[in-house]
Amino acid sequence: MDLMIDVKKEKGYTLISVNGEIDLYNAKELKDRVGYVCDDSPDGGDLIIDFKDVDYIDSTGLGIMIGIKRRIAESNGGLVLVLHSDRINKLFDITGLKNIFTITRSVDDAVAALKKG
Amino acid sequence: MDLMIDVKKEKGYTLISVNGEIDLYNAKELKDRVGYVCDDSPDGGDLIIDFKDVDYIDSTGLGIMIGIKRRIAESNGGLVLVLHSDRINKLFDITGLKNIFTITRSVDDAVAALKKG
Amino acid sequence: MSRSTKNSLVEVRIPKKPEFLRVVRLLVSGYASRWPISIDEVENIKVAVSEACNTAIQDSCEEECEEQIAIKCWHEGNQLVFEIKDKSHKGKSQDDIGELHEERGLGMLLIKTLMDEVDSKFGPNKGAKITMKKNLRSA
Amino acid sequence: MSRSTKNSLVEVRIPKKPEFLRVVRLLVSGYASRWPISIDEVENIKVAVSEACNTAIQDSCEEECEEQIAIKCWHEGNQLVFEIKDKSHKGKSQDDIGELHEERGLGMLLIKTLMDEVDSKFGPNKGAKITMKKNLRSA
Ligand SMILES: Nc1ncnc2c1ncn2[C@@H]1O[C@H](COP(=O)(O)OP(=O)(O)O)[C@@H](O)[C@H]1O
Ligand SMILES: Nc1ncnc2c1ncn2[C@@H]1O[C@H](COP(=O)(O)OP(=O)(O)O)[C@@H](O)[C@H]1O
Repeated sequence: MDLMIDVKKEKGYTLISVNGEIDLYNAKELKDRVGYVCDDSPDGGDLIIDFKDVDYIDSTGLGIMIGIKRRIAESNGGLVLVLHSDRINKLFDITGLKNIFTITRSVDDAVAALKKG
Repeated sequence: MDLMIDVKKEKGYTLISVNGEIDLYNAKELKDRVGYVCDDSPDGGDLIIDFKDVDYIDSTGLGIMIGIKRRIAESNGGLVLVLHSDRINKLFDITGLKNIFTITRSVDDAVAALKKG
Repeated sequence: MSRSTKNSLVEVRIPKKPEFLRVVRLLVSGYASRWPISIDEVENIKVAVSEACNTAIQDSCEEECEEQIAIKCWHEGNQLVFEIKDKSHKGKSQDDIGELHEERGLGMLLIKTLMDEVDSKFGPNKGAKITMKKNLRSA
Repeated sequence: MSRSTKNSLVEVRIPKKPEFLRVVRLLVSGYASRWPISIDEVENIKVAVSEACNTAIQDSCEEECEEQIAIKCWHEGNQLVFEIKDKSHKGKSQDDIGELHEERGLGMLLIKTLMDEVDSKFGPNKGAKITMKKNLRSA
């Protein structure tokens, strides 16, 4: 099961859906793909990253999410993560990353969160 | 995932449903459970073994099926195996066991096969 | 052993006990999935390696056996290679070994049918080594 | 090593390359599942062992590295023990090691939070060994 990354430009935001296990092996791939999206987006472009079928993420993956957050904040964009599984939520919780990110359980909620700002 | 074996007495036959991986570790458990059913059944009692969620069977498991077949034949009973997955069908195929057993794809077909004799 | 082989070598040792067979199957199918190979072929490898371990466990283990089975997986040319080795047949004679070989007929039949190349060595007081290869899809 | 420990010992060696991490996770979760333990705890072990392997891979591997990581799993008392060992920090000094330790903060944090006992040793030119334990449900 390799990482599958799907990018969709929607009205007002870009939706990146991720499937697979995010680890040291493929975290760079995720970083690069999201990087391209940021390069292509205007300043202030919003991003939703949907951890659709991600059942594993390691510290490398978490580290990359921090980098993405920083980059988007610099360009005044918004970032919302959609975490479906309890496991992944737990990992964001115990690392304290829950307090840094806006996290929702569904894409609809993520869109709503972006609108609120 | 340990082996799960469920036994149901129906009108005219006993239905044994199996879930899990059948290997050297637990094949004896399957042998014993089916053995008890045979002990309890009248001569000529029919048996359907439904490999419901079996996605793995090894030579030990196949060997035990041969033993069960022999035992039921001795008491003039009928035996039908319900094999759902292509994988398991393939293993019965390449070992030649397909020619020894009556095999169907559903329990309904198995009941029909028993009626035909 | 060549550099490319060493770069792909995964080794696992388990006690000679059937409760660890599932762990081997998980490892082996995870390993094989890394290469260009169909899911069906991965399943074939899983069955074959597990059968080879069965042989090792059934031929030589007593209740409180402290021996291990060593499984090696590596990539060589356009093939995946799996080697299953165990140390001793606890003093079994050449005749006993022949007999064992017969008994294990179904297992060996599966191994030979499911893999592309199989080589097995059994020796009195020596242990056994089964080496099996599976061709990969050419790129 | 006691007899009961040896009876449960599973060892695996992989090349120091990230593509084999998934294989380790499969093995470790399959191994842990054999004992009385919740699915959530099995997942915790999976993350912790994988993070320890990350450390080994990131700290010391060059492109064509031929070194291996050795992972041992065993049962001891009422605990499962996982030991992750790698041989060399390729001439890194004590200072470098300290720095590495910092960088790996998130990984070590996960390991320490998810496991019940953790002991780690890093040494210049020596390699690293992380030993971690998880309590089992009492019967
Ligand atoms: N002809 C044989 N008869 C019996 N056992 C053998 C034979 N050849 C190999 N073995 C078994 O395989 C083991 C190692 O064989 P070998 O080919 O030297 O592999 P390796 O180089 O991996 O150690 C021996 O210790 C023995 O147990
Ligand atoms: N204090 C330490 N500093 C650095 N490396 C260590 C230290 N202790 C152990 N190691 C590493 O662990 C390896 C083996 O440690 P040891 O405790 O003797 O385990 P084992 O008995 O399983 O070999 C050493 O080769 C070394 O790489």
